[in-house]
Order: sequence, then C-alpha cells, then structure tokens
Amino acid sequence: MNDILPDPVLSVRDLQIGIGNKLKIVHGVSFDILPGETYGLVGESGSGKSVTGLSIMGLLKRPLNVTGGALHFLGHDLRRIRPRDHRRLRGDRMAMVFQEPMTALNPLAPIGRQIAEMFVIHRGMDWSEAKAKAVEALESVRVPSPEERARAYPHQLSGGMRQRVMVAMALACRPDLLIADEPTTALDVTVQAGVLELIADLCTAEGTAVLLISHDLGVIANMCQRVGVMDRGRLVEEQDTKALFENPMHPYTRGLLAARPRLGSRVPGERGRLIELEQMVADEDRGHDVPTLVTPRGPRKEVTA
Amino acid sequence: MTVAPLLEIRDLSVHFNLPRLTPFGMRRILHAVDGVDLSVKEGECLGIVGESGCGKSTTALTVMGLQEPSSGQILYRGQPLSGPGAPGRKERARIAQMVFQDPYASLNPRQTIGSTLLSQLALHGIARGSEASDRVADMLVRVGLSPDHAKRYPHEFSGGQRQRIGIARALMLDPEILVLDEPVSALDVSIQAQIINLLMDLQETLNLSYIMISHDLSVVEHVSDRVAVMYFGRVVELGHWHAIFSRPTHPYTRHLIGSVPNAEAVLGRSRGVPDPVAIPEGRRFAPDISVRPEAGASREASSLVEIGPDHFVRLADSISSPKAKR
Amino acid sequence: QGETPQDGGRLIFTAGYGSSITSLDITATPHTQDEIFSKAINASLYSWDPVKAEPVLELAESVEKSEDGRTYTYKLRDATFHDGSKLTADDVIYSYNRLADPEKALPGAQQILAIEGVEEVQNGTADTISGLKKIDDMTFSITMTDLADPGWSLMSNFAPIYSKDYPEDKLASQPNGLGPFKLVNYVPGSKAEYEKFEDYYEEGKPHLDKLEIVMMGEAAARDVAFRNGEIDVNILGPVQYEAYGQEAGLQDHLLEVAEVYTRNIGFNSKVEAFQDKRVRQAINHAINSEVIISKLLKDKAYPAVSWLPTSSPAFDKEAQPYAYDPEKAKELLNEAGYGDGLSFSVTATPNESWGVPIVEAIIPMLAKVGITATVDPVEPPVLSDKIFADNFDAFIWSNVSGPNALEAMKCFYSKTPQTACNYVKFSNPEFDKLYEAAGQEADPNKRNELLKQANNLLLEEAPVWFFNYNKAVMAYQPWVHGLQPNAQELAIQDYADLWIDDSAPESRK
Amino acid sequence: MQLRFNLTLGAALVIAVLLGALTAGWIAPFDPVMDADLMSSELPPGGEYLLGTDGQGRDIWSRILYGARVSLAVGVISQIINSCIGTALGISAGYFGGWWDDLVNGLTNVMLAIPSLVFALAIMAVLGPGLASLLIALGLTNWSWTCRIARSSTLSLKSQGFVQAAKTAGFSDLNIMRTQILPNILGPVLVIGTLGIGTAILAEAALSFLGIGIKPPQPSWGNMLSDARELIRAAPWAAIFPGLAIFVTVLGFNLLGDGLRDRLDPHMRTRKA
Amino acid sequence: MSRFILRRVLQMIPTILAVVLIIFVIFSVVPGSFVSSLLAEGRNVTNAQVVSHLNEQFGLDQPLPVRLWDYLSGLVQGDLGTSYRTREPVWQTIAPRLWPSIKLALAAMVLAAGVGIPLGFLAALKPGSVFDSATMVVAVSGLSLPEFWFGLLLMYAFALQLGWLPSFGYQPGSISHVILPAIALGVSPMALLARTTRSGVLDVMNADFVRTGRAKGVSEPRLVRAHVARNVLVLVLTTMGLQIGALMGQAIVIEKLFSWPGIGSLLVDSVATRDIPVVQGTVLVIVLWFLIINMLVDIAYAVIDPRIKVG
Ligand SMILES: Nc1ncnc2c1ncn2[C@@H]1O[C@H](COP(=O)(O)OP(=O)(O)OP(=O)(O)O)[C@@H](O)[C@H]1O
Ligand SMILES: Nc1ncnc2c1ncn2[C@@H]1O[C@H](COP(=O)(O)OP(=O)(O)OP(=O)(O)O)[C@@H](O)[C@H]1O
Ligand SMILES: [Mg+2]
Ligand SMILES: [Mg+2]
Repeated sequence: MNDILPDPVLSVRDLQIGIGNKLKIVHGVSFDILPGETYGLVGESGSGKSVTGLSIMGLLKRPLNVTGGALHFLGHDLRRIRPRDHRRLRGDRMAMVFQEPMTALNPLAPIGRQIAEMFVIHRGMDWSEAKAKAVEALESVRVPSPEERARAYPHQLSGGMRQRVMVAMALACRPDLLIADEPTTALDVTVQAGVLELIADLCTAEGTAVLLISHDLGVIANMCQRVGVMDRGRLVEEQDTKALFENPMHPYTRGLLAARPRLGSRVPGERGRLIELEQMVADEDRGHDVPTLVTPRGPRKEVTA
Repeated sequence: MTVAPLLEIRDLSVHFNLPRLTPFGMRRILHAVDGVDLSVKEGECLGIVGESGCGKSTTALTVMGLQEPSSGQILYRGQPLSGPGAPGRKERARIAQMVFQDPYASLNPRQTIGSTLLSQLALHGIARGSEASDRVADMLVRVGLSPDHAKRYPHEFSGGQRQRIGIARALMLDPEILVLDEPVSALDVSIQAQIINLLMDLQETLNLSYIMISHDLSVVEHVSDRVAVMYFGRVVELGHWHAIFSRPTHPYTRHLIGSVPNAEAVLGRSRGVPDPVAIPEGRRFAPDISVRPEAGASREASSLVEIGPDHFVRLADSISSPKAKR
Repeated sequence: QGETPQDGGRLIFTAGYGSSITSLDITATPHTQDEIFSKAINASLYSWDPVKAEPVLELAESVEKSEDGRTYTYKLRDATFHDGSKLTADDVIYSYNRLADPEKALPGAQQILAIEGVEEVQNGTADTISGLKKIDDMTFSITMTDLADPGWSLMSNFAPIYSKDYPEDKLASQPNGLGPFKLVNYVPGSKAEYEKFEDYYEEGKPHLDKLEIVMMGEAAARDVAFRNGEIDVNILGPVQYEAYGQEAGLQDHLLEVAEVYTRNIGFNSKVEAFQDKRVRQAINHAINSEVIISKLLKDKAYPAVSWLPTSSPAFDKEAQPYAYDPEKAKELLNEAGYGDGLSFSVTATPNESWGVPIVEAIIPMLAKVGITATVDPVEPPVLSDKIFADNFDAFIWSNVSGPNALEAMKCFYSKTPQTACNYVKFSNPEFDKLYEAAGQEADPNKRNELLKQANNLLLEEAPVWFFNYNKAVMAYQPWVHGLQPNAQELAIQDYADLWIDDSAPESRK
Repeated sequence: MQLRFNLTLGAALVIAVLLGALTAGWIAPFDPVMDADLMSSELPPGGEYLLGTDGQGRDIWSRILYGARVSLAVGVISQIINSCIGTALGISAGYFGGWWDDLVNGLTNVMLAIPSLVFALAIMAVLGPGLASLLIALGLTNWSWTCRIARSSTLSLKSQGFVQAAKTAGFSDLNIMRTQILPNILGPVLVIGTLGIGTAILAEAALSFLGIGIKPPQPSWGNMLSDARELIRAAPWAAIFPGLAIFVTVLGFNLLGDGLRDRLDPHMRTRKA
Repeated sequence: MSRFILRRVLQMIPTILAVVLIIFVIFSVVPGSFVSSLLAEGRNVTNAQVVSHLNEQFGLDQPLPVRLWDYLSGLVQGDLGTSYRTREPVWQTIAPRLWPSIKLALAAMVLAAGVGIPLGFLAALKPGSVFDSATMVVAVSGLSLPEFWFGLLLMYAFALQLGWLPSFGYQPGSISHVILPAIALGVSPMALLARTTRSGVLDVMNADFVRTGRAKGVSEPRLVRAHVARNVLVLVLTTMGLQIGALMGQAIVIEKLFSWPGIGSLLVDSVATRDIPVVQGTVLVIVLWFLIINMLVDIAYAVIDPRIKVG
C-alpha cells in the first residue's frame, strides 16, 4: 500500500468531441487510468461513452473529431501524434474489444489468420510463425481445441466464442491498455460471466489497464476498481467502485443506482415500484458544465504480474 | 373449485423445418418449443426466463396466434384458441395483446401514433369520431404521454416513449392478457424503471394478466408472481418467484441466477464472478446450440416434479447432464 | 471498263438484304440475299444477259426449237462440278425433278412450272416430269406448256443444276455446283469465303483467286465499312446515294441501273371507294411523287408511268405519268362523291424506299385533298399474310415487273388469284382480253404491242398508285472491275467476270 | 453533397422534360405530323427550324416536344404497370409464403432469365405497333426487380413488431399488406420504378430500332432516332437531338432514382451527415 | 459439389419448361408465319402447292397442344427440332453462333468489370470527392445511352474518323473486331458495376470488422486489400452474374448493328422469319446461359464466402 500513484497509462484531460465546432458531443471529460487498473465508464445510451473510447483509439468517424483537450498515452500526445504512429500504437499498445461479436470479425477470413495478422503487423513475424502464436492466443482465452478452431470462420462460432476470439486478438500483443466497449451486452448472462471473468483474469495477469465501458452497473461493480459516470457528454462523478456504490455523490448517479431492479431486492409479499431517475434528478439539473465530483483513489491492491 | 385458468398452454410444441443440407439429405427439424405446459391465472404475472433461443418468443407468438403450434393447445378459459371452432383473428384480438421487444420496429414508421391507435378502434367498431379520439387521448395519458402526441410519427419519440406507445396500442382493445416479450431489454436502465412501473400500475388498475418474457432475471423477479425457467424448448423449473430465486433447484436455474453480475453481492469481495459451482458441467464454454437432435428418448423420462408448494422442477434434466442430452 | 482483266486477288462483296442467309441450298429459299451467295457456286441452264437484256444459254451449247414451238432440245457444254463429276443430261433432269418433288416443298419449284408434267408431279399423280427427255448423255429435251421462251424462267438462279450423285443432305452445308467459286468457309450470320474453282467451264475465268461475301443488313454500318475500305462493293440506300454522288472519289465509282421493280400502293377493290376509278386517279394526282422521289429517295428511283418499267419492250415511251394536281384530285373526288372525306389505312413494312416513311410523306399530301390516310405498320411476313387474307385497305410494296412483261401483266388478270399476285383483285374485261391475246401471240413484236395497250389501260385505270421504278445503285472501290448493270437485281453479279487491279490495297492481294 | 446534387439535377431534368411534354401544344412551332414539307427536308438547325428538320421535312424541335409525351407516357405508364404487378406479387409472395411464394419466385426467375427485349419483341409482334401495345409489352416484362425487392422487404417487415401487432389487433391480411407493408416498401419500389422509367424509354427506342414501336408518323424519340439512323452523316442533327433527348431524360430519371435511393436509405443518410 | 450442381440443374427444369411454354404460346399467336415470310420480298411468287406442303412438313397444320407435346418430347431427348428456314436441326443452326456470342459477352464483361470495378473502388475510397462525383455521373450516363445510337457513334469515331478499329464483322481469333461491339454492349454493365462496387465498398468500409481492423492497427491500404476487397467482391458478384447472364440477350441490337454472328442476331432473324423452332432454341440458349452463369456465381460464392454451403 502506498499513496504515491504510478504514472497513468492513459490520461484524458478536458476532452472535447464534436462535429466541427458547432455540435459538441463530449464536453470536457477528464480521467486517468493507472497501470493494471480497470476503469469503468457508465452512463445512459448516448452519453458519449463510446466516442470517448474511440477518440483514444483515434478511430472517430469523419464528422466527429476531437475538438479540444489532451490525450496522453504512455508519453505520447495522442492529439499531436502522426496518424501513422497512432496506428502503430493501435493493436500493439492499446487495443479494443467491441460490443457486437457477430459483426466485428471479418466473415471471410479464418479467425486464426485474423489473430495472426496482429503479430504480422506489430511483431513483423511471418505468417506461419504468427499462426502458431495465434493458436497460443486462442488457447489463452480458453478456447477448446485451439488448433482446429484457428481454422474456423467466425460464423462457425457461437457469440461467446467469438467474443473470446476478440479478446484474444486484443490481448495478442500484450497491450498496456484495453478498451472494452460493452463487450458482453450482446451475450447471454451465462456466457457474459465467462467472458468477463476471462478479461479480468488475463488483464490481472498481464497488468493490463482496462477501460471498461458499460451501462450495466452490475458488470461495473464486478470488474472495476474505479468508475466514472457519464451523463450527456459529461463526466459527472468519479470514485472508487465501492465508494460509488456506497456513497454516490451526484444525484444522477444516485438515480441510476436506485432505478435499477436488483436481483434479490424484492421482499416476499410485496411488489414495490422502482425508483425512477426523474425522482432523483430533475431534467434541468442535468447537462450543465459543472466540475466532475471526484474522490481520491483508495488504497490500491498491488499489481502482481 | 376447478375453474379453468384464464390461459392454459398445454403440451405445446413448435417445430421448424430447417432447409436440408444436401438435396437428399436428412430432414432437419428444430424443436423450438418442446412440450411446454403453462397456465396463467386471472390477474397474475407469469415470468418466463431462459437463455437466448430457448423458445421464449416462440411460445409467446404461439399464444398470440402468430405462430402455428405443431402440437398442443392454447386454451382460453378452457376454450381452444386454435384449431376448429377457435375464435377468429378479430375476436382473439380482444383476448390477448402483445408488447414487442424492439420499440423501434414495433411501430409503423409511416403512420401517426393517433392513426395507429384509431384504426384499431374503427376495425373493432368500438368507437368512432370524437369518442374514438377521446379514447386515444385517454390511453395516451394513461401510459404517461400527452394527448397531442397522437399527431406525431414514431421517429419523433424516444425509445422509452415508443415503448409506452406500444403498450398503449396493446391496451387499446381492452385485452385480458398482455404478452410482454422483453419489454424493457432494449431500453436504458433509467427508462426501464419507468416502463416497469407503468406495467405494474396498469396491471393493478386494469386487472390484467401478464406473460412477461425476459432474460433479465432481476426484472422478472421484480414483476412476476410465478416464474418459468425454460431451457432448450422446455420448462425446466416452474414456481412462485420467491421459490425460484431463493431455492433454485434445477442446475440451469442455478447457473442462470449465479451468472447475474450483482453489484451488491460482490462489493464486499474485490472481484466477484459468479459461483462456478453453479455452472453445470460442460456448459461453461459450450457453443450455442441452435439445432439439436430430437430429444425423443429422454422426453418421456423427464417430467416436472413438484418439490415444494407450487414449485416444479424437471427431474430428468437435473439428473442427466445437458451434455448427455445432446 | 474496256481494259484487259487481271487475274488474282481477293474481293469482298456484300449482301445487304439481311444479317444472315437462309440456306446455301438455293432451291430451298426464295430470298435475294441467298441468291447473292449461291451465284458464286451454282449455274443454271440459262443466264440473264444484262447487256442484251434477255436470257441466254449458259450450260448448253445449243438449243433447237421444235415445230410446234413447245419442245426444246439442248446440247450441254462440257462442265465440271466442284466435286469433280461431269455435267450430264441426267443432272439436269434430276435437278428439275427434285425441284418439282412435292415432298421437298422447294420454293424453287416456281421456276419450272411451265414445263409440261410438273403439275402432275406436284399433285402426286406422276413420279417424274413427263416434259423432260434424255436423249444421250449430253443431250436432252424440254417440253413446255406454253409458247413462251423457257429461258425466262430457267435462267433463274433459284433453279440451278445440281449433280445427281451428290448427297442431298450436304447441299446446305457443303454445296456443290458448277459455278466459278468453291465455298471454303461459311460463318453463319457473318460471311462466306470462296476460292477460285480451277475447272470452271469458262476459259480463263474466274479472275479472282478469292471471293468473300459478307452479310451486312445495316446500311449505316455498310457505309462506314465501305468508306473504311473494309468492303469492295456496297449496295446504296437513298441517303448514301445522295452522299456518294456528291463526294469526289466516290461519285466516279457508282453503278446505276433501272431495276425491274415497280413500287406502288395497291388499292383493295373490296374498299368501296377504291372501286371507283376516279378515286384511284385522284390519289395518283394528289401525291407529288416527284418530290418524294427527289427528297426521300434522293432520286434513287424513276417516276413510274404505269406498271411496266421503262426497260420493258412493252413500255410506251409516249405515255405520261399522272401529274401532281391536287385541284384535279379534289375535282375527281367530288365527282365520285367523296368530296367531303375518305379515309383508309396503308399496310406497310418499315422499308425506307417503299414502306412506312413513304406513307408518312403522303399522309399530309392526301390530307390536303381531304383524304385521311393512316399507316398500319407491319413486319414483312405479316404484310403478305394480310394481303393474302384480304385483310387490308391498301398496301405499299415493291413488286417485280419484269423482265418478262407477260408474266408481269399477269398480276392484273382477273383470273389470277389474290394469293398469286393480283393483290388488288383487279378485274377489267378489256384488260383480260388484251392479256389473253398477248398470251396466244407467238410474234414477240405483236405481243409487245398488245401488252403496251394493256399497260396503258392500267395507267388509265390506276389500280394502284404508281410510285416509282427502282433505281439500284452500287458503289465500288476504284480497283474493282467487271460489274454489270443487272436490271433484274443489281446485287446479283456474275462473279466470274469480276477482277481487281493493282491499285487494290494489300489486304486484297 | 454529391447526393443532393444528383437529386436536384435529376429532378430538374425530369421536370424540364415533363414541362416540355405538357406544353408541347403551345410551344411547339409546328405540327409534328402534318407540317411536313418535303421541300424543306434535312435543313440544318437554326432559322425557322430551331433544331433543323428531318428527312420528311418536319420540325425536329416540335417532334421532340411531342415525342416527349410518348416517351414519358411509355416510360411512366409502363413502369407503373410494372410496379403494380411487381409490388402486388412481391408483397403477397413474401407475406403468404408457401407454394404461392415458390410460384412467384419461379416466375420472377423466368422473367429475369428471358431477356425483356425478347419478351417485348414477341408481345409487340402479337399486338402490332402502337402506344397501347408498347405499354403492355413493356409493362408486363420488367417487373421482376420490383417483385424481388418487394418480396425481400416484405419478408423482413413481416416479422417486425408493427406488422405482428396489426395481426394481433385483428386486421385482415389484405388490410395489413395495404396499410402496414405497402407504405413501408414504397420507397425502394419508387426508386426501382424511377430507374425503370429510364429502362422503358430506352427499350422503346430499341424496339423502334428493330422496327416495332410507336405507330408512325406519331413522333416518339425512339422512332425519330430510328428514322434518322440513315441520316447520321447527311443530317446528323436528326439523329443527335432525339438521341440527346433520350439520354438527358433517362439520365434525369436515373439521377432522380439514385438521389431518391440515397435519400430513402438511412445508411446513406447518416453517412452524409 | 456435384450434388449441388445436380440440384441446380434439376431446379432449372421448371424454369425451362415455363420458358418453352411462354415462347410457344406467344409465338403461336404472333401474326405472320414462316411461309408468309417466304413471300415477303414481293419478288418471287411461291406457288400454293409448295406453301401447303411446307405447312404440312413443319406440322404447322397441327393444333397447338400437339405441336407443344411434340416439341417437349423432342426436347427431353435433347432434340431442339428442325429449323424451318435452313431445314437443318436447330442445334446445327445455333451451334456456330454460340462462340461469337459468348466471346462478345465475355469481352463486354471483361471491359465492364475491368473498368467499372476499379472506378467504383476508387470513387468509394474518396466519397464526396470530385473524382467520386464525376465517376458516378459518368456511370449514370452509361446507363442512359440508347445502345445502338452509342454503337453508331463509336463506329463513326473509331472506325471511320480515326480508323483504329474495324467497324464490323467477326473474325475468329481477332481481338480488334470485338472491341467496338464490346464497348457498346459493355457500357451499361460497366456503369452498373461501378455503382454497385462503390456502394459495396462504402458499405463494407462502414462494417464493424473494418473498424476492428483499424483497431488492430492495420494500415488503410492493407485493410482495403486484405479485408475490404474480398467482402466487396461478394457483393459485386451477384450484379456481375446477373449482368453476364443477361448480356447474351441484351446483345440483340448490338449484334445486328455490328453484323456480329451471335445468338442475338439469329434470334431477331428467326423472329422476323417466324422460324419458331430456332426462336425457341435461341431463347432456351439465352436462358440456359443465364442460369448456368448464375450457378457458377453461386459456386464462386461458396468458394469466396465460407458462410455459404454448397454441396
Ligand atoms: N457519426 C455520428 N454523427 C453524429 N452524431 C454521432 C455520431 N456518432 C455518435 N454520435 C452522437 O454522439 C453521442 C454519443 O454517442 P456514443 O455512441 O458515444 O454513446 P454511448 O454512450 O456509447 O451510447 P450507447 O450506450 O448507446 O452505446 C450520441 O448522442 C450520438 O448520437
Ligand atoms: N421462423 C423460424 N424458422 C426457423 N427457426 C426459428 C424460427 N423462429 C425461431 N426459430 C428458432 O427457434 C428457436 C427458439 O427461438 P425463440 O425466438 O423462441 O427464442 P427466444 O427464447 O425468444 O430467444 P431470444 O432470447 O434470443 O429472443 C431458436 O433456435 C430460433 O433460431
Ligand atoms: Mg456505445
Ligand atoms: Mg425472443
């Protein structure tokens, strides 16, 4: 336990994303992710979680672009970096897992090849060597009979399996940061558990920092050390997970926590109404530029590699 | 007293013919629903949970008459809803209505909300002219919208509002039963609560019966009176909600409940992933099984056994592992 | 073209009446398009001499006419078929018998109908033609049913002499004939390639080593190809005729001839108005033929005076065509009781010189005298169908009107059925009398005199609108020689006479 | 940017042609049929005759204006027939499925496999030239694409909530097809239809080229072009202008169709934004 | 694979039957007969004997169902009947036309694909650019040309004015003869392909897996080459198949214009002379070509796209 925090892997300062200069989508979001830390980003649909993640990757699509703020990743200024160098970082130092495992893989290429491509691009291996590494990667995400599976095409795999392949691909080059954008929302709960567990295990083992984007507070609680809550393009609150759930500061966070039906919360003999978000936070109180409510990081568990 | 339940699903099976793999290859039949028995009493909410593809929606569609059963029956107050002598589409409409999962696809984008609602009244000759408009306005208010929303088109509404309209539409004909197929899973958490509250309020004021399908256990727990757990086209456990959630018996039910990422449960621990013990053997990384051979052999053997008051579990499955079943 | 012919080289001829041919067996088809190809391969007993404008002996050295003027005895010349066999009297008898065979249903049969006994064979009452007699290997006789010169029909390219020993089923694919060229390659829908037949019966001919005939139905495409030097001759349409006539380099190489076709609009006598001579005359007066000929046909035609063409010996040089006189036309119509209107439709094919465009041009002209004409556009086979079924008011067509004048006049003889060629069902006792008399007349001069009277009568009666006689025009490359102004059909050339000079490009050598 | 440009240009061209056709009676300086003076045939553009005269001495500009009526009528009406047939077959096949679907599908394949020009040629041969025959020939032979699109759209709409809802509300199948499905596939049908108008105008020209189109002397662009093909050297304007008229009109409809497609396709819309 | 082909061949049978039936019925009511076409020239008068014998010989005096039945029973044995015109088996009439037709269709397609697909690709890589707009306007223009008019203009420009290419005709083995007709025939499929490719590329570039590729750090050129191209091909293949399949039938006008001895001009000639057995035969060939090409496309799909099972 020490109070001196290591240098963050990723540091986001006052990030602004918009369409041109007119329409702002993300209004000054700031947060840090420390090495080995799993940082959760929650919020309603459209609150700007995904675009934040994409902006770090440098994958914002045309009309959207970063209009202000700073993004620092392992000493690189991502706003100044040459696109070419940013591309080199992608996949190698920072990786991303997307929500839809059905469409995120090239349907016409065997998954082994798609994983191997990572090694070819970033490690300069030749294909045969890379393919062997790909099998290892598949094995590491606990895909049974990985050699066989490496030759399979995406459509031959189940959703959960595909998401494992995505994880294997993302972690292939042992990146320093993994951005997981709703990695399990498309999956069944039972499958979701397995994939989350896998991400957690692998990242702990490698000391990979994770930016986990989700709207499911349960998932966040299970996975993250620290959580940021986004609402209408703003980061309204950031706390350690436990603190956030125990002592939410922002009314929006409180509403979010209260509104969600919790398993095991119903008392026999009654069927109470759920608390609605509006009861906790009035609409006019949302969507203003106010400083993010932050509590300092609590004691960190040692990261064991 | 043995009054027939409001709605009874009796030994329902729905099979789909899949395309043959080769021109002269085997016929392949998908048993989407495979001998399901369920009933709904007046004013009750029956929840159905289960993994994706286990036949929940198919069951619902069959109840609504949108899917022909391969065998079995749907009975409304003891009267068959399909087959000879069954009521026609129009009469049936007054018995049961459905709220669909996707609030975006469930409204005709080319019709104003008002005309969607009005046309139903006109079709059934319930009301005309200003009386009809009044009814529409009433209904919109009832589901938490305002009467002048009637002039708008679906794309002018948010997801939550659309789902309210979907509910309004379903209630327009005063049905006794409302089938809710994943009514909130496409919605944001914050909006989910509103819709769930609305549904619960309506049920009370209108004395409706619900069949509520969801894969979100917490929602089902919150709303249902009884819960059926489906697995591969069959009901594997059925009982009072409290019994199901406090004493899950079938391994699949246990696995399901154990998989739910529960914030409160884990906050004490540093990182809690569901109890692996609850995961049935062989299911952990099992691929999706969309097609499975006829489960003929084990069918007779397996049956629902009452293990508590109103708590049934399918024995054969609890004994034989799902792997063997495949 | 008085120079000495040179031997050798290759000539590319065109067949412009379509983009394919029906058959290489010319007896099986009635189409000019096919005749162009057959002419290189085959020869008939007689041939047409374009200079003398009469049939002359081709495969026979001599002929003797019998006393009664109906039996002709021929002595064949020494000729060889492409397969090496020699021409004998048996071949001639075989060829004509084959034509008459009803089982084979050969259109060429039309050419030998005047031989005695053909009708019996066609009816199935006889097996062989009684009018054909072999005398020895090189001598045979033909007996005719009438006094007309057999050369008129036996010169037809559709009634060639085949070898009796040659398998019939090969006629359509590997034809065997007596003509100057042997077929070496046939690409259906595209072209036929020939080479010189060394054993051709005429000494020193043919001049060309190779002949190629390409099928090109589109006039515009032909024009481009000709200007590009890709083809050596080009049958011209009106537009090209005008253009070529004005262009230096092209205008000196045009071959023109008055062909024996009369273009006309036939008035169906079943239409009440057309039964009145004055109406028919009125229409002839109402249409300005000359301007149509000069503007639409670009002067590629001669105004028709009556039915028979100017080249016919029975043509009356004194006769005057109908003058363009709308006032007169109106008058005549008034007299006939059609002063306030008359309407009819003209069945027409798309042909540019005697089809829809002409009708389009006369519509406004007739409108000026109060006649409403409309077009009934049809495809070629439908035209004849409609005519034979008597399902028309009027038609526009181009009909053969020579060189045999008697044959041509037959089309207005009242006993000729509508399906033969009396399409308008013309019936005039005076005409019939003249025609019958001409048929009986053995003296050609007297016969022509009678026919001249008949022709003038037609002019007066106006059973048709006399439009024009065709002027056929062929353009040829400067290096081409030996083309003849064939009034029967300009596209049919005696390939044996053609030759090319040194100025021909490399590709023709 | 480009997309809106397409739509605007297309609409402008089509409207211009439409206006020309509608006002032909007023703005055409000559009668397209009767004002034929052979003495003034093949006059070059300029002077009294804006675009020159054709071989019959008729004013090309007037004939193009009147011809627009025919070409537009042929294009639009035959395509309306096609769209109706295709939509009706496609919706019913997709909606009912089963043997009817198989039958319609088979028929569509047959129609796709037989070149529509051959079909039209045969029908024209049966019915004889003329506007009515053309409408039938072109109206019966080009519906397969509409049918395919209607069918596949219906298949995907069929399982959507609002169609299912209409069923459970007790609406009859016919009613559902009319009020729920039809309005939702009108977009793609319209697009195909617009493109099909161009195809039909070209088909009329091709049929006229083969000698069976509109009954002359009625002007249509197809038979003007076909009449003038011999004149392409002597009086090129007689061929160029009708050709351009066809080109511009078909281009207009194609651009319009393209633009509409982009407009109606939500994919394209977001991409543009 | 052979099973797949077998099944596809079996599936063709109803289509072919329908085609035979439709053509048969239509042409039985078409006015004008083969025999009357013999008389159309107004030159030779064929006598009535010959006419009735001809009708008898070709069975034209039989009622329609009998003729249809005879035709079908012949067809089952692979006999397409006898041409009225040439009096040879229909197959012999058609056979020499096949290769020229296929050659023209393939040449047009090579041109269309060779120009259209790259154009569409380039346009899509810079959507909204001037190049993109220009390409698409050109493509739409290509769809808007009356083909014979365009063919005639080509003929004038390249054969007559420039003298680069022969204006007409068919030479076995000659490339230069095929160029002009192929261009005239190929513009419209080229335009279609350019458009399909463009929208295909735009679609694929928007697909999730392309974003995955970017997230992997794949460079844009590599992305296009290794991931986009193949997926676009799958989209473009259908259009290509339908186009090649339709080309033989579309070539009618072009073949006539360029005196190209293909199936299309045979068809027109046969229709004009009412040579019904050949009309039947050529339409069947055109339809078969369409069906076979589309079958090949299906097979190609299965090769490219593992999601599709053939066999
Ligand atoms: N290409 C785009 N053009 C215009 N607006 C966009 C675009 N992409 C995203 N947006 C807007 O940016 C906002 C943030 O979107 P984002 O996808 O980041 O939300 P999110 O928090 O990830 O939501 P979800 O939970 O639904 O994934 C939304 O309001 C969205 O409408
Ligand atoms: N029309 C159909 N044809 C063939 N198979 C079908 C059809 N409809 C459903 N199925 C199959 O039947 C099975 C049950 O489907 P159903 O939609 O009832 O599942 P579900 O429990 O509602 O799943 P989800 O939670 O994903 O909605 C699935 O395997 C599905 O693929
Ligand atoms: Mg998102
Ligand atoms: Mg479902």
